[in-house]
Amino acid sequence: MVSAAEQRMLSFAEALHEAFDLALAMDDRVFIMGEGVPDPRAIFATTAGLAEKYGADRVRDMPLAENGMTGICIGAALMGERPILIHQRLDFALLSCDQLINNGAKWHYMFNGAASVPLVIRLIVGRGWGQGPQHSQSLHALFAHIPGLKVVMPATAYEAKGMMLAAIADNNPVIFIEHRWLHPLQDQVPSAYYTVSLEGGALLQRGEGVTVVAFSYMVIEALRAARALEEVGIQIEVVNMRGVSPLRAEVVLQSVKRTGRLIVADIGATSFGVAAELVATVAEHCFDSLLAPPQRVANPDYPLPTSPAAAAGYYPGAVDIATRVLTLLGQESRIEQMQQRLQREGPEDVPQSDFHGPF
Amino acid sequence: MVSAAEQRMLSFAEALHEAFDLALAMDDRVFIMGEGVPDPRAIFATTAGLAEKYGADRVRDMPLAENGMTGICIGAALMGERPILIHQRLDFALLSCDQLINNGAKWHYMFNGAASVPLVIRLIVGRGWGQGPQHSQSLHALFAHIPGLKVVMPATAYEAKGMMLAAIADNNPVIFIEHRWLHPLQDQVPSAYYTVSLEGGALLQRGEGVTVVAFSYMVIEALRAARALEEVGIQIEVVNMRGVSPLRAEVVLQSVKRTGRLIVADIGATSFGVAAELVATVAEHCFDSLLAPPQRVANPDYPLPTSPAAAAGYYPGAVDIATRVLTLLGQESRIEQMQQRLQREGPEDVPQSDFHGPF
Amino acid sequence: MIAGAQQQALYQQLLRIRLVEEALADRYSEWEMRCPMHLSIGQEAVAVGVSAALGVEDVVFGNHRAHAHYLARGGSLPRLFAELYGMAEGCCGGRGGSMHLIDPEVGFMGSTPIVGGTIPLAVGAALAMRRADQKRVAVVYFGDGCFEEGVVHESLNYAALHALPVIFVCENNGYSVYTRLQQRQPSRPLHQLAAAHGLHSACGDGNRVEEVRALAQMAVARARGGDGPTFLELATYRWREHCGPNYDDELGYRPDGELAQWQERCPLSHYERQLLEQGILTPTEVTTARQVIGEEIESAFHFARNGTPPSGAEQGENLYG
Amino acid sequence: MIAGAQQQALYQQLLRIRLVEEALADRYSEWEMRCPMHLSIGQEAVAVGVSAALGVEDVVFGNHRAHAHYLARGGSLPRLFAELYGMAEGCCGGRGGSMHLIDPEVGFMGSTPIVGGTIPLAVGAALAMRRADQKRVAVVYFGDGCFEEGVVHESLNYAALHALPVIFVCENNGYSVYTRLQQRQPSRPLHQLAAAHGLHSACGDGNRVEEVRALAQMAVARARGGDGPTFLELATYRWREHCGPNYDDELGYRPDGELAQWQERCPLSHYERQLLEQGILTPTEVTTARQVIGEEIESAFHFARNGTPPSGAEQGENLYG
Ligand SMILES: Cc1ncc(C[n+]2csc(CCOP(=O)(O)OP(=O)(O)O)c2C)c(N)n1
Ligand SMILES: Cc1ncc(C[n+]2csc(CCOP(=O)(O)OP(=O)(O)O)c2C)c(N)n1
Ligand SMILES: [Mg+2]
Ligand SMILES: [Mg+2]
Repeated sequence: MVSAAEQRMLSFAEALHEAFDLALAMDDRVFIMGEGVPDPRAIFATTAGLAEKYGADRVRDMPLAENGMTGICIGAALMGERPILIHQRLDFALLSCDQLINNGAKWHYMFNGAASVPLVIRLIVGRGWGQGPQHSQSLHALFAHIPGLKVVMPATAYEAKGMMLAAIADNNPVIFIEHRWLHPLQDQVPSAYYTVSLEGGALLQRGEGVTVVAFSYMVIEALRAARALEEVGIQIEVVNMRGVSPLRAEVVLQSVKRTGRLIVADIGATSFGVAAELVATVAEHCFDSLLAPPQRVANPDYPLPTSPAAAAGYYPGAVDIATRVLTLLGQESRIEQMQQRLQREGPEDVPQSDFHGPF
Repeated sequence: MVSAAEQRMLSFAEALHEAFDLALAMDDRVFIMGEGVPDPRAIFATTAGLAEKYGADRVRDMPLAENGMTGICIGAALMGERPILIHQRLDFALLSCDQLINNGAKWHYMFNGAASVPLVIRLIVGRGWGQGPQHSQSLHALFAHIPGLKVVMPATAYEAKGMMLAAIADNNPVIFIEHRWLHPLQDQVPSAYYTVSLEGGALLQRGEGVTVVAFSYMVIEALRAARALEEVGIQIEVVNMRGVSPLRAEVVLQSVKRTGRLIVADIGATSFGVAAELVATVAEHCFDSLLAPPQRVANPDYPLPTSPAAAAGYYPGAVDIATRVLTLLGQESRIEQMQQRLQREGPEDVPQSDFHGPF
Repeated sequence: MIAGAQQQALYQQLLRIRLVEEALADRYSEWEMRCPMHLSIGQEAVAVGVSAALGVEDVVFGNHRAHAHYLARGGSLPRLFAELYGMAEGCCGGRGGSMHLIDPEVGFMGSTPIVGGTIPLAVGAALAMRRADQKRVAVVYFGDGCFEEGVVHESLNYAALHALPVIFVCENNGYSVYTRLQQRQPSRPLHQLAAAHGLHSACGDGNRVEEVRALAQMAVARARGGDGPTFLELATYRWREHCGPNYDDELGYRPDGELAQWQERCPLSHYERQLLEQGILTPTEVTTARQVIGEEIESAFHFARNGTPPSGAEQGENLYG
Repeated sequence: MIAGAQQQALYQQLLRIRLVEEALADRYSEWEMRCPMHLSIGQEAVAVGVSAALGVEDVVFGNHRAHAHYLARGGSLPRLFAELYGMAEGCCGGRGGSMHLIDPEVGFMGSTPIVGGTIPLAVGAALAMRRADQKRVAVVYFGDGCFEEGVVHESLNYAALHALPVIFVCENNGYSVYTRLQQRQPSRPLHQLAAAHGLHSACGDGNRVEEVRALAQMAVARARGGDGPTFLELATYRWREHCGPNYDDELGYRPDGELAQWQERCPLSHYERQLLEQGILTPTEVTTARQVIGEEIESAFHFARNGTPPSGAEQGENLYG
């Protein structure tokens, strides 16, 4: 345990920065690579100053060549390096599915353990300020389906640092997915080295009647919903499903066994998404405990339109979660009041009102 | 309706060939492209003789460049052509995820309907004869999760022809997935032009107590299980889920409302796969009808090892389905007898015993 | 030889695109155009020169920095602005924003921000033309960054293999975001790499609109004549930040004085001076042109800002065609 | 200059790989090696010549046609055969088969069948060597088909940009499966395309083992000396079918007589003749060599066929490392 004195508030982005700084200092085999890593914006400041501190060899820019660079990182990893490869948008990583899935995910397995691929791939999910159809995709379900990849989606600054350090220490390719709206959010973060498990979820609060399992930014929305519900006397259970794949659902199963009701809140498209796996796993394993149909709260099955007006209503949030909770609990009469309580102020397309893109 | 006189037995591969022949004859805008399309093996004979008949311009070989060629087909489609692009293994299409997902799936949507992409992508799923980790992946779940793509998996020769013709006539990118072991299987196939809907499933047989929903080659296994069960007096319902995405699950929901029990049999890896979506959809919509936990019968969550000995037991089949059925029905005592009845003869790694690869 | 009327038209185009983008930059900080926006200020001559060589039957694809590609091709200005303001009247009904433009009526087939993403599309369009035995040409614009993406090479290979009527227009502005070309590619000429792929290939000054037009005319003639694809590398420079309305030289990623040097080589003022000196343009005509364009811009802003915000509820439509 | 002992070693390697693959072809139709198999018969001189230039510290990646790459590098023959027979003693414990070979003890880092898939891996290995300031070299073998895959160009670009110690060995056998090079790529030399990427580049006769070795020595010297990557295009020919044990000339995809011509240029018999003429090899030595290798092969078959079939139940293991 870390003493209170050591704890400071850091943003998710700052926590990542600290993780990189620690990892680079501790282990020469670690290097960071990505388009813009050493540039003035430094991947939303998460790599700021590191090139100056550790040199261009360890904190590297790269050409626009997502598949090739993924393969190059895999090759370096096979030689014992521990690369961290960054894409400023998850969408760009679609170019690298071949290397990720055919090579990275399988190398250790298909060569019967003769070699391994300690590689972290950071993917940032865009949202807001007109990110539109090609800069906002949250396709963690694709990676989660691939045996041999680990997929994690931390929701807090504490987890960001601890899971990044765990991912760097892990001997497998880890897909590390960051919702961009998490970057400014603050949390207590110890300054020392620590890790957070890459597997399984964390029970954030105990309660009754409903379990909300949330992924990534939806954890924030789930907690907003939970707080608002608490104010009207309803205490739900909330699970932060930070370790996506391989799926370790014990904490969810135990929770649903207590509450009997399940809502899964995801940041991706609904159909064939990770929420389906959670619902299926619960249906299989908690069948006798379930008191009501499980629910999914996730994006609609179409791309994000760019226009803020058109995008209004695209992303579900605390309101939708709370509405589902009240419906499940048969308290429909309180929905309207709850929706008013949870109304967000300011424009919908930015994480905070002083945010102005431009990208 | 087609008269009986017009019906002949054709294999799945022959039915596809006939579909191409018809489509090429009917519509100048149709062309076929793929590595090996006009070569002596002609994509497992599905394109045999077509280059000779329609010319190298319409029945085209191509360089090894999956992403580029996908983009080129999309570009041609935007000009009104109707390309059919073939990959001899689904695994190769991972190179083209960018063009498929970022462009093909979204073009019509993001340009608000100003243009469309009538494109068919044929992906063949390998199995057996040591296909191993990079030549056997059945990753339809990846494509099913992408709004804007249609994903279909015909299971019979009749469907192969009818769904291929429907896919060619469709104005959207259609991912047409063929399990290689279906290729030799025969069915009655009308010689005329006809289409089979790209959406939804087909109820293959009515029954009681259990609904088995199967994808692609698992339809064959499900029917084998169903016949064996029938012989011992158990009549199950079987749904062929040939239209995967967008999901139209009505036939499944209706069936489960009758039977109360669900088994989903898929040809891909279990976790985060399409079976999860089916289970989740049923759990959401048939909650009150479900009498037992829904079940998934699918591949384990690791790559296919090449060695036939190592691969033994990798693929679930009729035995596993029947075992689940009997378990669900509380007839565990009959499982052993059923397993004997369903034992396959000959080597497990080939569709029929005279099959000898070499690829 | 180029006629005076054509020169005036080229000038008009350069001026119009410059004024449009300057107006966009000015208004961006009202935060009403809520989408990433990559301006072409300083690079206008490429799109203007290339477009001048095309016929109505030809088709064009752009990339993330596509306002100039779209406008030079004749894309609707009001619909562009409406798109930037996220209105239903936008060229994508608001679904695209600055990074996704389309105007099929003038053969502008679409622009998208995945680097390299539209290059094979143009090759595919050219394949369709070839199959239909048409004398049309497909054009695609892209940046120097594209050369790093494998899909570009796949596209060049296929275009050369089948001698397709496609023109690859590389706007080499020396940067990909903040990263200099030398940090991303070895020192060797871009256009020679295209030539090694078997393409006819040329390079030129992307800030000289007549030079660009001449190169493009050569490429178009080759394509229409069945001589296959051409690759054009055009040197130019982005004046403002990679994405957004401002200058960003204070960030220090570009050498001191580099921007100033390129601004001296401004494609617009250079050409203006030239035409004034040659007497093809008079100072009054310049003033009038600025005024007319200014009014057009104001009216487009008016159209856009008074557009209809699309309804979120309708956004599930048109997913499938 | 090359010493007689070295020539004998080269010959031994050529002969061994030829005899191994002929034995595999003979036994394939017993249907006990149940996996796709791409033989290198006719192409042996490339792997033998390149391997002769490498040191123990260097690393090698192969592609789908990798028996020769693996054996020339010193990979274990019994473990290769056991792998083909799908046994637990195989170099991948049976998980890989012919298309996935590995022997890290001799620096053979892996071969896989996705065309182009291992090329960036070798570049990454070279990057690791460079970062560690080692004088090691990474080698990757690939076919003429690779040039069509974008990832190859991405890899060449990066290797040239950072002057990495990697050698790209292209076995140009003129075919990708049944498709001739001319149907897939425009007519221009492969190695010149690599040169245009900024790589040092050379081509040579892939059927002449000493020529290959000399080119590889040059490339290795450059890499170790910090002069960066080299691209070698080596012309050669696949005798048998693309995949499988047979001749397939009856399919008619290759011009009449082409195979015969290349068989006359057989890398093995040519070299045998040369060494016999030069007196470096005696007929008795040839006979002995064949006999010794034959015994080695038989013993490897024995090892493989009496291996332990891996248990399906254990195949969930080792997914994560
Ligand atoms: C595949 C992909 N990778 C990265 C990006 C992020 N990105 C957007 S524009 C850009 C720079 C491209 O440079 P260049 O092609 O030279 O065009 P320029 O911006 O200079 O006009 C980058 C890296 C992207 N959009 N797509
Ligand atoms: C990405 C990908 N596309 C297609 C294939 C199918 N395939 C296997 S080997 C091969 C031919 C490759 O030709 P070349 O690179 O010249 O090697 P060669 O077989 O001639 O040695 C092809 C097309 C594949 N394995 N991977
Ligand atoms: Mg640039
Ligand atoms: Mg070849």
